[in-house]
Amino acid sequence: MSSVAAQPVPATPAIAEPVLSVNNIEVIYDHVILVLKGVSLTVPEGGIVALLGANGAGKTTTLKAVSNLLRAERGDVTKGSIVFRGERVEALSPNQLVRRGCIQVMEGRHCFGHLTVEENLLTGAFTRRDGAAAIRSDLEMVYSYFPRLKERRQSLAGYTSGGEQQMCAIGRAMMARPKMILLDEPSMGLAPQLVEEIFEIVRQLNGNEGVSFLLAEQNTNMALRYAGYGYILENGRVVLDGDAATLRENEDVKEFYLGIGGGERRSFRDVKSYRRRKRWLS
Amino acid sequence: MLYREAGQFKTSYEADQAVFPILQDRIGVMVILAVAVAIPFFASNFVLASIMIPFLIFALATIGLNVLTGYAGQLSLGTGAFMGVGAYSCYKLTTFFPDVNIIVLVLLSGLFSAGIGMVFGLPSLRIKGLYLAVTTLAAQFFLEWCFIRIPWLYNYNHSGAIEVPERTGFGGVVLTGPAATPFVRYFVVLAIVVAMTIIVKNILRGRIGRSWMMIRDMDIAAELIGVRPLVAKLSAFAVSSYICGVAGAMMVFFWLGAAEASAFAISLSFQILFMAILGGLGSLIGCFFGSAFIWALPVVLRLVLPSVGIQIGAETVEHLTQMIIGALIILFLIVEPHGLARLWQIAKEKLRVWPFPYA
Amino acid sequence: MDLLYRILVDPFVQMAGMPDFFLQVIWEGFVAGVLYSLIALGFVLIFKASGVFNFAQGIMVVFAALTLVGLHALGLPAYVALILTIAVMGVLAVAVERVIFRHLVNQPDIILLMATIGLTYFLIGLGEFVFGGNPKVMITAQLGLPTGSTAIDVLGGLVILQHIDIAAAVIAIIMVATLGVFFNKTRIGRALRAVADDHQAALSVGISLEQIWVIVWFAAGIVALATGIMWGARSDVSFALEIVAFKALPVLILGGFTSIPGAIVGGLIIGIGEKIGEIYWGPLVGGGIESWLAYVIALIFLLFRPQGLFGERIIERV
Amino acid sequence: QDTVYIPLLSYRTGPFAGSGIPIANGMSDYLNLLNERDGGINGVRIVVEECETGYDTQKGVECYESVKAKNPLVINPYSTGITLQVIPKAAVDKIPVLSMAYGLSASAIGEVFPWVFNPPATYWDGASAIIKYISEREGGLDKLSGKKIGYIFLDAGYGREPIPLLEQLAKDYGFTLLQYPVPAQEMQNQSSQWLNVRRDQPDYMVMWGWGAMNPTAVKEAVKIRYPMDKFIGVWWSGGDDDARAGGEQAKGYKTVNLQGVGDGFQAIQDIKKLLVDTGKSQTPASMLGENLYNRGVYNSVLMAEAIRVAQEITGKKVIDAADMRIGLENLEISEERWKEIGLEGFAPPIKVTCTDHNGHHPVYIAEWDGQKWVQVSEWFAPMTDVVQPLLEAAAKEYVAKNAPWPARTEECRQ
Amino acid sequence: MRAPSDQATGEQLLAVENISLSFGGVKAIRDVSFDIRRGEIRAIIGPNGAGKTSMLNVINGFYHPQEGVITYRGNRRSKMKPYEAAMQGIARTFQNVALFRGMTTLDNIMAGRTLKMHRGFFWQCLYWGPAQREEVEHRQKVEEIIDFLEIQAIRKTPVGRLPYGLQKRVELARALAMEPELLLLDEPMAGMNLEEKEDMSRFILDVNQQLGTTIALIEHDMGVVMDLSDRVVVLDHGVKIADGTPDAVQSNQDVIDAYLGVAH
Ligand SMILES: Nc1ncnc2c1ncn2[C@@H]1O[C@H](COP(=O)(O)OP(=O)(O)OP(=O)(O)O)[C@@H](O)[C@H]1O
Ligand SMILES: Nc1ncnc2c1ncn2[C@@H]1O[C@H](COP(=O)(O)OP(=O)(O)OP(=O)(O)O)[C@@H](O)[C@H]1O
Ligand SMILES: [Mg+2]
Ligand SMILES: [Mg+2]
Repeated sequence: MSSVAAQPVPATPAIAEPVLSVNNIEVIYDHVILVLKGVSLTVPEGGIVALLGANGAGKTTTLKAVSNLLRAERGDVTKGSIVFRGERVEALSPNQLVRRGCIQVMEGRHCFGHLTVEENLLTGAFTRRDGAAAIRSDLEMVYSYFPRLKERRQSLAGYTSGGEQQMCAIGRAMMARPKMILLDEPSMGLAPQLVEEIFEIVRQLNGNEGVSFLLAEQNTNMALRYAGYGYILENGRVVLDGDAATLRENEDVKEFYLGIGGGERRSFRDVKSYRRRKRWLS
Repeated sequence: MLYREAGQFKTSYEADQAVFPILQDRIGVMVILAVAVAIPFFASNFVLASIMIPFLIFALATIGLNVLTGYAGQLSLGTGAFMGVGAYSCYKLTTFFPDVNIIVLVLLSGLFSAGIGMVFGLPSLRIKGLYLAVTTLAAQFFLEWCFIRIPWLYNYNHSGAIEVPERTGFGGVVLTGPAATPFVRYFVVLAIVVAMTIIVKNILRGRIGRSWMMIRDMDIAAELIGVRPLVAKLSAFAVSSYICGVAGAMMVFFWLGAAEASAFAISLSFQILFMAILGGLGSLIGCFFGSAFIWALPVVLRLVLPSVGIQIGAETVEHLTQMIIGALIILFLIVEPHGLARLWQIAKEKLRVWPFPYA
Repeated sequence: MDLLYRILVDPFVQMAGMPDFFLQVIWEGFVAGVLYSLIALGFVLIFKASGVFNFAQGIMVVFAALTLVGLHALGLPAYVALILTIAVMGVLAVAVERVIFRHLVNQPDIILLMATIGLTYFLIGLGEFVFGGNPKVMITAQLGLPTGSTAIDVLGGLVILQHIDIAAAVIAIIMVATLGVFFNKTRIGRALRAVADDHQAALSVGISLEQIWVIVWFAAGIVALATGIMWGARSDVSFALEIVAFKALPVLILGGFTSIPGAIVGGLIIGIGEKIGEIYWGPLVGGGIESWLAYVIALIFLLFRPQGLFGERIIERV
Repeated sequence: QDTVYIPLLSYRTGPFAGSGIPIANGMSDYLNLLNERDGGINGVRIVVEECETGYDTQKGVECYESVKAKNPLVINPYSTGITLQVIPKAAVDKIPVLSMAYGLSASAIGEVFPWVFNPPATYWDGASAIIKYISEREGGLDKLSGKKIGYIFLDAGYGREPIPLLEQLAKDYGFTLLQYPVPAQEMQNQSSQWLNVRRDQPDYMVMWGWGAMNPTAVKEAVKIRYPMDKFIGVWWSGGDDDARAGGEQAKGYKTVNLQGVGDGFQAIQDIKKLLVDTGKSQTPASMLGENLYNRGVYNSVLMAEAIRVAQEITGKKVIDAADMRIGLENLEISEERWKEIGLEGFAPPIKVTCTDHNGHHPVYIAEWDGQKWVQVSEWFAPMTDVVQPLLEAAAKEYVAKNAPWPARTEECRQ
Repeated sequence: MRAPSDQATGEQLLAVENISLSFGGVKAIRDVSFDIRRGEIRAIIGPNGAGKTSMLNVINGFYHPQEGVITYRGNRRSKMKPYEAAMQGIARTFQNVALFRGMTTLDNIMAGRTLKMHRGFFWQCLYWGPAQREEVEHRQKVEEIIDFLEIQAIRKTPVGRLPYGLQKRVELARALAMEPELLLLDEPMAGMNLEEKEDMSRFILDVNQQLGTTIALIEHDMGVVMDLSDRVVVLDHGVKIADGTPDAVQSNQDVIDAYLGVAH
């Protein structure tokens, strides 16, 4: 497995002024289901931070807590604080947050099915006030990243294929020209070639425009290649964090998330019996 | 600490699939049934005749609608008319078979509305969601028109209404008609409602009920799994209309005593729909909650309001009642959007984890 | 045979035999259709913006008309009363968003429907409490709306056109045109459709549901006021008007729940269709078939286009 | 103090409130007047309590059940639907039902319906009176032949009830009856019906409407330029608001009427002085004397007089429902009595008997002059000879269909 | 582990010939033919929008191709209703999870057994007796599947509340409950991390080997595809561009250009 040698951005979250810091938050759904049990993390200005963890660990919940979409799911941040660019944001509405430059790409695509692909992209520019020309040129930019979208621009998003919808959702967020993007599983359902491209786009936006990313991702391999810093979430708690490089060297991470325990990549066929999951917390 | 399932192990799938697998729930249901049976011995005739009997009948109609809308996902605004079909067929049956026990006739009359329900259910194969409302609305208004325009249905009465004749059964007990006591009528209604609820519950937890819910949740996937949409939807229409028909017959025979076509107008359809939604779509216990909320609460409010406040006019009581009900509906939805049944469930979950606030 | 003749031939013979009357029937159907469209328009606005069927639209019509008449009865000049009524509808819009919808973001449609039912109960109670249940006369003349009628001599007979009906048609067309442009050509329009599709995703791209909802409820309030004035001028201003709102259902279903032009076209088809049906075929079964004819017409159209004439396609994909 | 309890099943809310409010006001005002002015009837105060039905049968039945427990003297359902429901119960619960000029026409037959009263006239009387009036205008019953009479009605039991009689008369006198049913939910949307009227050009229009149907019909008639003076409504289509909605052009619209209109009567003036001006009534001063308001007063007069008669016959001061029935069966209001109670010329003498619970009293035709109703005909009797056999047949039919209908056991006390 | 060459001799279970499918102007599939043999794991790969999901939809009757024939178990057909496909033993999972959200995990899986249950309406009303016996019988089968997929803990949880990965697993369980002959899996591992993918792979292999179920698999993780599948068909823009063993496909230049980007 060859890899594009990605130089991790040297991350020093303690020094750089964090663009986002989440302090010890607790999230409860439906008044009874406690999901996050004290999660803290910081995203430095211009950084890419990966949020890793198994299904149900609470990655999506964390992102939604930041973007304030939780309330729409009858979830509540009951403890802790969230600071975005020096401002407490728990009380803001999602739309105020978008205006301040923080946008989320939701898991599971969530395209507007009855709008065409192009209209979907344009809704991303809803909060922008910098004129039609600028929006037009950004639209072209998105199309240049995702030529497939250009081909399908006039079809209803509801009829496009899974991958096309995923591109549409990411493109839509880019249209907002955000300072920070919360990306929830961007690689899901995308062809391998595109996965690489998406991460390249992430890097470009990050490098050229200084956009920060908080990225929940199952494809640990990819995520740790592009991110500067990573947090591993389990059962609603951060169980491990560190520089991407350090994490990649961590034996447990290798074993469970990278699949290269014992130095060699395992074949999926050879995984004989179901292993008991080793956990940092039981 | 009272509501704990800890320590209650189920050793067979039969036990696990019981309607109330938890002991406390079984006790609760027994208590409710006992209270239901005991009520007539304490309550006044007014409470029986104007609160309990209509409450039970509406609950049954709501169950009927819930089968169609809550479980099979087919929106219906024609409940009132289907109830009407039950009532008018029961009326005709009593004229044709004056000697048959009225309860048998009430149960038979549901078959007619089941048949008519299926006819109006046919377009549901092609038309979905809110758009389906048009077929049921067509049913509603067309049937209502028939109730007025086909004098044969009301035996050519000049009043244009159907009137409940006196019928006795079980060794001379007066079951219907003005001479039937609320006491007797209540027990008949209670028995029918309980029996029908059990039957519906049985259907719902088996293959047929599951196929309805599959169609509701994701009709495409259901079809790919092997559910025939035609069979599933029409059976839902049939069962639902049957229950509504029986409820309609009971409404006239055990409660109102006489009815014009306007008794089955669209407002009745909406009333039942409100009960179903507010109680919680897709929940049987919710039907009872919804019926209690929309029927019984206003009655109680109308009684209570004048006695607490200063003397106010009857219409002001009505206005206040409406405003209170409206506000309560909104309040409940904000607290728990999925209806009273869900609120109940959350309360139970809270009890389960008590004294901790969450699990 | 005779029956077939009466169904298939006779009505057309009648139409041809009295062309002036036929024209009048069409006109009446047109007017009724325009009025249906006005009601349906209010529903469409809110449906477009939240995917919710606003059960309270009917009572909003009554409420708006009553406020207008009530304020005028207090001695205010008609136009001042009109402006104040618009303000009241604005307040209602804000209140509805603040008190109800803000708390119900991302809930299933049926829940939002139920909330509007709650609102209906509340407004009926409040309206009757404040204004009383007795019917009132619409202040048609004071508002400068035309009264009286013109008889046109065509096709060997008279066709009577009510001035108020002409005014209603003009107002409805202006309203549909403005709203159509506003909602289709501005970015708000796109946002609306986005909201109707997926609340949460709309939130995630920064669309402010609060703002959108206030706008559409306000617009629906104004449409309700216009509807109230026109229907009030036709009969009277009373809570019975609420029943008329049901007529919007077949119109909406036929036109498609999300389409402003659909509301107009649907209204006209239903209006004209049911008049022709009632006048020429109704007598065969003793008349009064108008009550269900509209639904049957809508049903027939739906069998061919399950999403209504202009409705958005129902997306079926796995 | 001694009291008797009279519930009023009123409706000041809902689609029929327009007709319901003036009636409710009239009914309660007159009873309260008796309390205020005379200290009740022979010293017995009347406790008046309204129960809001919204013209809805479900609520109506609920109201009935709730007032039943408080020993009411009599039930006034004020809705045909509710009346039909309480009729069978009346005999069982032993509470008389007073459905004044509405409800089940056949309940005029006292032998069959000992507990139900519907004075002063039945719908069939009304319909026959209208036909009689038309024939007089045309110059005799024989002139009706070949005429077209349109009948526009609320498509419900209420509106359909007169049809058999009208059909019978059409057959007898050779006129054509054209029917225009208005479905309840189309009450405010009658353009098709009136288009049909325009096409058929009936010589006269007769209306059986209620609530919001009335003003709409009047407006539509104006719209198609139907000659208003040939448009005649039943007494329930004669609300002041109903006609007023038609504006100037509604002038000439007629209604068959049961009682006098206007606030010129002494009793009405008393109400104004003692109740309205002192704020003890909900009635706005402008509504006093309106047709439906006076109808409500009439309704209460019937009850009050029946109480008085019952007190006389039974010798009790505080009577009960059974006594009230006796009172109603012996109800008689002579010309002098009308005068005594301050309602001279309000209505013709009234007499109800054990066999005839209605009386088929005379009626008159009132015409809207743009502001108010004015009497345009003498009081005249309906065609009782046609109506009576029909009523008897209907009552017989009712008994047959509702077998086992209890035979009358109540003796006829005088 | 069986050698791929064994598979080549397997009997043909399903063959699609010259299938073309278009939606208005969009040509989703153009003239594609391939076959699936009994007992094999057949992967379908291709870039986004290539027409993979549409192909599965054609196979189980949800889409009706404008052209082409499908032969299943030796019977040729062009058009059929989805439930007929289900009756003939074709089950599938969906790319966008299509669970019955209002039902519990257990009910969802029991739903898969709908076709295998036969008690009539009357017995269902009564429940006690035959209907209950049938229900318990099938419950046992379902429990086996639940054990197999290790989802015991969420048996009674409404599926709407489950995290994505578990939903996918429940979906697989539901498809397995149908005891299909041919199992169509549409991106069963999307949104899973490595560990979970390993588990899922294991399940798929077990189903294939222990139950002998034939599997058609769409997946974007090339590691999974290469390791699990016996043969791979590659679609691009609705056209078949390659068909063969994983290794052959992986080194095919067209495939690399269109799909893989860089050689993996
Ligand atoms: N709306 C909700 N109501 C109740 N519980 C919820 C809700 N949404 C999520 N949960 C629960 O919260 C926990 C965390 O879910 P979350 O979606 O954040 O996980 P995740 O890490 O994003 O998983 P995945 O990788 O599968 O996307 C899960 O156990 C889930 O069951
Ligand atoms: N019902 C439909 N109406 C219109 N276009 C459709 C429909 N179904 C699929 N398409 C189009 O057909 C093409 C193939 O779609 P399909 O879902 O089969 O792709 P896919 O190969 O599964 O892609 P992915 O890997 O992204 O899921 C896409 O461009 C899609 O937009
Ligand atoms: Mg997630
Ligand atoms: Mg796909």
